[in-house]
Amino acid sequence: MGKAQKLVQWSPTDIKEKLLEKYPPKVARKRAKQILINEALENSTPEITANVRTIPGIITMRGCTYAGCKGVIMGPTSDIVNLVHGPIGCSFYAWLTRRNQTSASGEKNENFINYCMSTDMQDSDIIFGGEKKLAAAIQEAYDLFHPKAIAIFATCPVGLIGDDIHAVARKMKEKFGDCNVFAFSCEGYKGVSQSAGHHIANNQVFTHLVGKSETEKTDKYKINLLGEYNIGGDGFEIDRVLKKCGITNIATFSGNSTYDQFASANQADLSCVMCHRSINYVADMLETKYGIPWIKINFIGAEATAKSLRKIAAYFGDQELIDTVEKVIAEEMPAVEAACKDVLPRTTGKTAMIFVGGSRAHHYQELFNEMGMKTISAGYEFGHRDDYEGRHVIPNLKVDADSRNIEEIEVEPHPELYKPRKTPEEIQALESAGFEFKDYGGIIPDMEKDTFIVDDLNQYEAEKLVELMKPDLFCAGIKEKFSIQKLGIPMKQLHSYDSGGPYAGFVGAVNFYKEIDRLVNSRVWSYMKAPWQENPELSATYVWE
Amino acid sequence: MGKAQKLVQWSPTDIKEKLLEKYPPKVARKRAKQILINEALENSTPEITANVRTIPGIITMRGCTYAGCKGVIMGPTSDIVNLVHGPIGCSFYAWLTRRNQTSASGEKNENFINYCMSTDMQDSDIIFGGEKKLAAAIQEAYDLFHPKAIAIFATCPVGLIGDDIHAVARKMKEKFGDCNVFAFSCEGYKGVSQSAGHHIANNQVFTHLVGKSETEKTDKYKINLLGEYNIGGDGFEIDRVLKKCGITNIATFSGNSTYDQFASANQADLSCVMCHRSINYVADMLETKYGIPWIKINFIGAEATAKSLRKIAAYFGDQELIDTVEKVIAEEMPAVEAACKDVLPRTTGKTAMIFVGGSRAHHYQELFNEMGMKTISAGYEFGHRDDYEGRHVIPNLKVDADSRNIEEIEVEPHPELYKPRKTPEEIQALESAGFEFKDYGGIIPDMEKDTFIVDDLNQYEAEKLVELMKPDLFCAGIKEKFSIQKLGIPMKQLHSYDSGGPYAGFVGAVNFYKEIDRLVNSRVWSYMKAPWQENPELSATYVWE
Amino acid sequence: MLLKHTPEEITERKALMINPAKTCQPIGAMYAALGIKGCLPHSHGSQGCCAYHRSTLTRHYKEPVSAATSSFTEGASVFGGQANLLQAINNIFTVYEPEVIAVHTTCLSETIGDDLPQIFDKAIKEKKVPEGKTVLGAPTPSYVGSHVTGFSNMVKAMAGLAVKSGKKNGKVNIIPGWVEPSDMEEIKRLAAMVGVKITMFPDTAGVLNGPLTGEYKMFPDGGTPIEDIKASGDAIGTLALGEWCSADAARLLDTKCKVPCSVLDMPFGLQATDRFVDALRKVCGTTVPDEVAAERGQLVDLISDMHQYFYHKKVAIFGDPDQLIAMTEFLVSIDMCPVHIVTGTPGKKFETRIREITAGMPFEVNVKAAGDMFLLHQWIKNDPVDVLIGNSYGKYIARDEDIPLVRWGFPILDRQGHQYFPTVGYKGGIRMLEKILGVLLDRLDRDNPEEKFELVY
Amino acid sequence: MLLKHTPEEITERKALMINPAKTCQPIGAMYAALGIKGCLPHSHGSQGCCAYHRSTLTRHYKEPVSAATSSFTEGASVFGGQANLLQAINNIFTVYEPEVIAVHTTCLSETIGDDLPQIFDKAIKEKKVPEGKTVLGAPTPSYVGSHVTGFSNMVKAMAGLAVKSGKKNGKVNIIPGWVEPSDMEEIKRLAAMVGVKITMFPDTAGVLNGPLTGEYKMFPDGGTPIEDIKASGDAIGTLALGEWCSADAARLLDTKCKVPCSVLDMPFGLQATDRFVDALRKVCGTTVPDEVAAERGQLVDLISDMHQYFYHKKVAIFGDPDQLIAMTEFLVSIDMCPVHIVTGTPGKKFETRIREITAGMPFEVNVKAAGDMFLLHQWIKNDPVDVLIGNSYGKYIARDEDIPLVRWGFPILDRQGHQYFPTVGYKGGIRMLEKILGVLLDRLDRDNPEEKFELVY
Repeated sequence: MGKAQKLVQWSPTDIKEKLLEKYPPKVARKRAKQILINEALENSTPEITANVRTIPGIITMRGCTYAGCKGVIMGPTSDIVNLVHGPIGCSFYAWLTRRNQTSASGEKNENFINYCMSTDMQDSDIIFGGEKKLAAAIQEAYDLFHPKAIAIFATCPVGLIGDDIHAVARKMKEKFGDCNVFAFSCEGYKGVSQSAGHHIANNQVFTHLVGKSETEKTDKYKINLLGEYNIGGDGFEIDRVLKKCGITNIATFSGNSTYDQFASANQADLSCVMCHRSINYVADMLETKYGIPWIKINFIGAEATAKSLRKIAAYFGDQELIDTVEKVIAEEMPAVEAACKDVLPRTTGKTAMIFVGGSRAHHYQELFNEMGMKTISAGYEFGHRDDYEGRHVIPNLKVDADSRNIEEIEVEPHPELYKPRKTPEEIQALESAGFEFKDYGGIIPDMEKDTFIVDDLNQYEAEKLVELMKPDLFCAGIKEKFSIQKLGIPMKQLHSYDSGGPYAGFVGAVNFYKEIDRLVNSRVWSYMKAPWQENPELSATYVWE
Repeated sequence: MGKAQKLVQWSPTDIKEKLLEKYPPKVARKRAKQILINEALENSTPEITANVRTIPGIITMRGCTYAGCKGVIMGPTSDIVNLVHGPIGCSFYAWLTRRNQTSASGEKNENFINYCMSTDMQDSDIIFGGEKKLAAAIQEAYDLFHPKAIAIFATCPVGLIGDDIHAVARKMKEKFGDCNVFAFSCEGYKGVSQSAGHHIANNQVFTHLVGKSETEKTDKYKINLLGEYNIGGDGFEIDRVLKKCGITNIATFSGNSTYDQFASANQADLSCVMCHRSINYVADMLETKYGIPWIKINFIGAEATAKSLRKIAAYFGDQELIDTVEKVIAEEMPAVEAACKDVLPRTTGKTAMIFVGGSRAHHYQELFNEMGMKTISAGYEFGHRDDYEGRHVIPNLKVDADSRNIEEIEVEPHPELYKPRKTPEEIQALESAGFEFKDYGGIIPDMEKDTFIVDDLNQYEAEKLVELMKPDLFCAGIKEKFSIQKLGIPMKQLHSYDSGGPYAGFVGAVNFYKEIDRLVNSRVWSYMKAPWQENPELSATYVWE
Repeated sequence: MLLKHTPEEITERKALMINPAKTCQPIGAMYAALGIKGCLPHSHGSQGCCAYHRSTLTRHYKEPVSAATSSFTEGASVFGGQANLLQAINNIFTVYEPEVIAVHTTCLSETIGDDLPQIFDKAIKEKKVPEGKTVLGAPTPSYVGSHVTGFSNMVKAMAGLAVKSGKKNGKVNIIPGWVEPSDMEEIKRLAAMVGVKITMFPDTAGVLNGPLTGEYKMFPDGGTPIEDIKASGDAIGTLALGEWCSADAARLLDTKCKVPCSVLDMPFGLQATDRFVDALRKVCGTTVPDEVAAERGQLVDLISDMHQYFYHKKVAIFGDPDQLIAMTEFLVSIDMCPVHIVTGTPGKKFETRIREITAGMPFEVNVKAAGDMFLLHQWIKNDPVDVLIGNSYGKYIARDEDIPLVRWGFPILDRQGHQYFPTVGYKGGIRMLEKILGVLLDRLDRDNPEEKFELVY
Repeated sequence: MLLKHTPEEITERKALMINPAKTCQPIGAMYAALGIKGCLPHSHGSQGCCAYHRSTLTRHYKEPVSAATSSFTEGASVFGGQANLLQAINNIFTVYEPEVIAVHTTCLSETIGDDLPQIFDKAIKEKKVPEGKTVLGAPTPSYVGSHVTGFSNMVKAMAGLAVKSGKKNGKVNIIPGWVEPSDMEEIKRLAAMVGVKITMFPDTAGVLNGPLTGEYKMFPDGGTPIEDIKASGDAIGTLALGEWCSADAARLLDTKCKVPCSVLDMPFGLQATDRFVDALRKVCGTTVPDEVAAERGQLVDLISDMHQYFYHKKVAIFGDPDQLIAMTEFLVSIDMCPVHIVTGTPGKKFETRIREITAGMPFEVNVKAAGDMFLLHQWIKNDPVDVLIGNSYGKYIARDEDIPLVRWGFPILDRQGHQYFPTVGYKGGIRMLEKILGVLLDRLDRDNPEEKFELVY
């Protein structure tokens, strides 16, 4: 099917037209601004509309604010009890359904990841208010587990009925004394996507956790890794590589994280941002409040990993570190190159589409490039304009009603803990040597002319795109997986990685090459038609032996 | 089904008539002599015809001589390589299909039980003779396993084509020097049942193994246990009890046995015979050649077990042993009595039929009696008249053509190893005190008047008996199990115990009580009819809510 | 240990639910709606609900699950979701062209108090609903009952579409309750064998176990045609399978269209299937053919043949009320001992039914409605079992306690088969027994000492 | 260790077979004969053979298996078994009243040289065979071929009963080969769906998977009526499934009655089933209905959905040639790696077929006809696998090497299901995949470190 006629017979403008033609005018107008035919201009980047409301009735990939806050950001932390205040569903669906892995086995390590806790609100709670029940639930959780912290998450009805979860949290925190209790107003209806939830979560983590640790970190090269969620063990692989290089990862936000890591984040000397979307503002706050500079890095792709390591080494500027990093890269690359060499003959020239998250749709193009595969269309599920066009657009992003009600916290240098890691001169020197701080150019400049960039792609457009452009591989999430595969196009989940991973770092690259080779070359897709469907005609007489 | 009308509406003579009515006259005449209505006379026992040919075409329970020799007697020995000379089937079917258990785990213990070895005769071997292949196979087995002994078994064609397996065995034995090789002429067509195979096997064991051990056994109370095959772990339980009593079991023939046990059997001071049928002649030979007296014992049934232990103690006549035995019995019985008390209300008055083997059909009546169950019909698959009527008939058993060709070996006192264990005076004393040596009264005297005793019961008669006498339980083998159960009568295998056991000794009794309780009280048998079969009529209108 | 913080000692909890054995109403409504031919389920609330429900159903079936959402924003939450829903209805009929839109509410829209019927009227007035197309709605407040309640409410909404022409159509309505597509197929097969003409709704067979053909059908061939649902008002009667899942719809058909009904247990296991088949033949006065008796006899045969292996084995089981009631009866009927039984769905009636079924059994029974898996785990720690039966979340308990898990119920996220092979009916009973036997015998093969290792069972 | 004397080092064996992957002819003949309605199989030899075959079939099916024997004694072995067989025929027809007696020989009677046709003539002359009853016989020397050969020989003997009236009956003969009763049922179902009228022989459906009803039928309702077998000479053609099991019979029908034939692989897995269904529709010029395509599509869907879990997993498989050929093709087609393949049945053709099927695969293949499980075990020790597929004897290797065993083939003595659920056809393919996936995923659940433990697969 499809596979036969590979070439795209449609011009980009035709395609865009076809994507829009069936929509009601109002919808078409809106979507038109979120679908961009890349022009790949030299030094200006075309504008796209992003981080705007999903249109009711249009089947979106997006989730809600609660999902971004509880599911994505706070989910991966092992030793904080996550208590969801609301009807049971929200808590149930966020129960072990992301593949954020945690190395917290063993007697002494607390690990609440496998537990799902909820106040299971009933109608009486909706009518008379749920604060009492919430307080009681926090007490029961405390009595059962004696955790160092309890996080409360609000679900849709909570805001409406006016439960003051923060007051309850404060009250219980005081009552316990030895347990940090804090809450997140992450009702599902806030914002326009998970992105709002990331923001709410990160603000609270920054407010309630960062800087709360007494123990001093004395390691030599200390960094924070922001926006890495250890899906399929990505974080394990990155930590392996960093450790091998002699770099200490103080805190990952928030893959395989613990309470104490967050609390010590202020002690790092550099913040490295993986997922720009979900966390770049935390990097800014860390700099403002504690004087920690930040850089954008990317551990997806072997080359990108090497580049990121070199960048970190350059920042510390220490020859010993620079040498170790080069040694590590030299050790790791041969296996990567061998694996790549093996698959290239089978993957070169194949095409992919990527529609996920905030930064992955960008990062994973690195891996596909290494395999000789071209990304012909991509877009974010909950990205903002700066993720598409680069950070230079941030100053003139217009703040709409939906963004406005997501709290922006104002931070200023911390009286004791603020300490600039580099003098202005050092910074200057690095920059003039081409070193880029807090720089991110977005996805658009990295994509070829006439590729399609689509924000908040929906099911209808996805199906059309696949029909018209016939990619060899489509990447999105679980909801999209099987409608795409029904078309005979292999589909790779880049949220959960199906059951694969890690795909980050060097080992991850090898895993990814093999996985994509399996997908785009599987014979399964040749079985879709039965012989009697391929040759329906009946020869007059059956040929007997 | 059936269960409704429990009482037997048929007189014994009616029943016998019905069993025979459909047979051709010749068959009816023959079977009539093998079906006995017990008269339970005071001091004479009615005669039954047994150990005679099965009638061609009449579906029998019986197996062949090879099965009795390789399957039953030699199968349970762990450290002798059993090599079957013949087409593959005979070896395949005897492969792990009996539940003779073996405690030979661990590095140093040889255990060939789980292996199936055969010369896999091909037509060329049939035409040109199989001796060369047999020799080669023995060599290959020796090279692979270096066992202390290799046993060769002949299957049907071997005798016909005239392979001299004994000559090959002798030759290889000499060649190896450190490996005892011997053969069994146990072609399937010999004799009329497995019984002939037991005889052939035991004769060879006696000839080639017994007395071959150098190491002296110095224990105080040494016995042999003859005719115990450790099905379902019976032997394990018996050994546990004997050990607890301070009695040493030198050699079990042949459950959980080893080469060295057989080789040391001549050193025991008493032979205890469990299965009279399969091995009583070995007991005689052991007495004649080595001076070891023998007694009939029975470890099936808690009372029988106690009685047997006391009998052994009485034989040794040592107060210390007598006391220990009483102590052990006192320790073991409470658990047994408790279990029995629990099931009695549910088992009392139920009826059973038992058609197995040589002695089990007799022994297991002990257990049923303990449960308040009556055995209304029983018989042997391959018993002889003495198993039915008692050993007093042995002198006047007529030897027919089929028995004649089963080798009878003549033994005489061993020049060095013969040593009477008791003086004639001691024997005299014991006997006059009521102690019985080599005594077995057979099954008939132990069964009530008007019970049915049927030799070599066949499928047709089994079904008829069940139809007419409606027992609550039927005991036989795997071939019989499901035809009986189709009738809605639970069926217990007393060859393999299904997957149960041990049923011997004290623990075994408890197991058996529970198992029979499960079978005769299972609700499964009440599910055989669907509601629409029980009430086929349709009420005019269905009763809605 | 995966659940190392779960203590053996059981303390009472009044406010905190841990490791739920239920989820919320809307997903049940969505699953039910997928059983209508050409229907697009619509979630009236924040877009997260819809995303979560679609994801869970997709993981369970490994099939595309389409559903739309009103994508509430803060504004909608304050001013009500009417505008969103009207816009959604228009967009859906324009872009996806379903025959039916089945709307269910959420905790959000229920708390706000959106009035679906009134919004539907408006949509129709504003010509947002094309001629001949249907919109139906079910209130499914997440803070009441469970996913089972939501399923029941949507099925009841379907029954609400029924009309009475006055002329009986000679068919029997079967409301199967929340069972798998394969189960729905099997129920239809059994009814056909007994010679009964039926209308079954919902029917997810062919919807959530579809083929791979290279073609993507947003609306697969399966599902109950909306006309049939509307015609269910002319049926001679309704057999509702499961008090929790199906009774409300059946009783509505009775009150609304005078279609008499009878509420049966779901046909899991021997007796429940017997009652179902017997009801079928009595309702229509047909004769049960020998083929059905033969299938039944095979199940009874298997029970008798392997009885010794499951006799008095202890079972812990969790899931939904209707399923648990029938399965517990089955387990008891074959002399197994279901000692711990938990459903997250509230309803004292559940505990009463279980007590009745296990009355006089030679074992203690722990049973709880509105319970959770944390409690179940604690019960197991205090009184270990031989088999655990339930959804995929049971695997965490299974691994920690080294108990084999037989996956049965919803959701099953880590194995395949449930969508293809039924566990209802006699054949389904054989499949369940095969699975239970399998895990029990696997343990014997794993744990028996070498001298007790068996070739034959 | 259960098989602790099995060395890793492989030495050549010329004379000694250890742990066979086959047994002897007569049991195959007995199984085939049970597929004739009202037939009593008869073993012409010592009574032990019959006892062994009945026991093995009974353990495999947990069903009564009736068969008679000539009960040779030493005398008979010297003077020939004619008297015994004549007596047996008379007794059988008198006491058990079967429609048919199907006699097979043994190594004993073959070595003696008993001549069945001549004995049958005598029996008929002596009026030992009642009017309208049938006696047929097959030579099944145990020292030639294997149980598969015996099956084939008995099926050939059935074909030998075929007569040609000159008038075609519009039916297609299907010779299914040695498959389970459930498989035979499924083959009939598929043929019916494609709209092809068939005569299938043998047919053990309903014979060896019977119900428990309180009634014992020595001759169950199932089986191919002897008249149909005789009428197979008027068929328009024969589809023989499996070269080893079914080809001889098909070719005899061709030479004897001019019924053309085509030998196909057994319909295990996707492609083999495709070829079977395609042959069916071509033979009769029918159209394959969408239901069949849908079942097929479900299998393809499952393969695509779970591909990542069985991709490049190594398999060791043992059994009978026809089954192994089709299953190996299936495993290869879904990107699994069958690396060790053993049948005990001789035939170089087998190794050639396997080499063809695995040609160009990215893995080394060990394949042997007339091999044994001792060798298979040694291969596994040298190159471990992820899954072992074969009969119950595989469990000893499975436990020693800690490899999961998927029970498939003959005999299965320790599990249930094979007699109820087919592994042929598309549905059978789904069942096989479900089982293979099950054991693979069970290992992940067992062996993954806690941080890699997965809820969702």
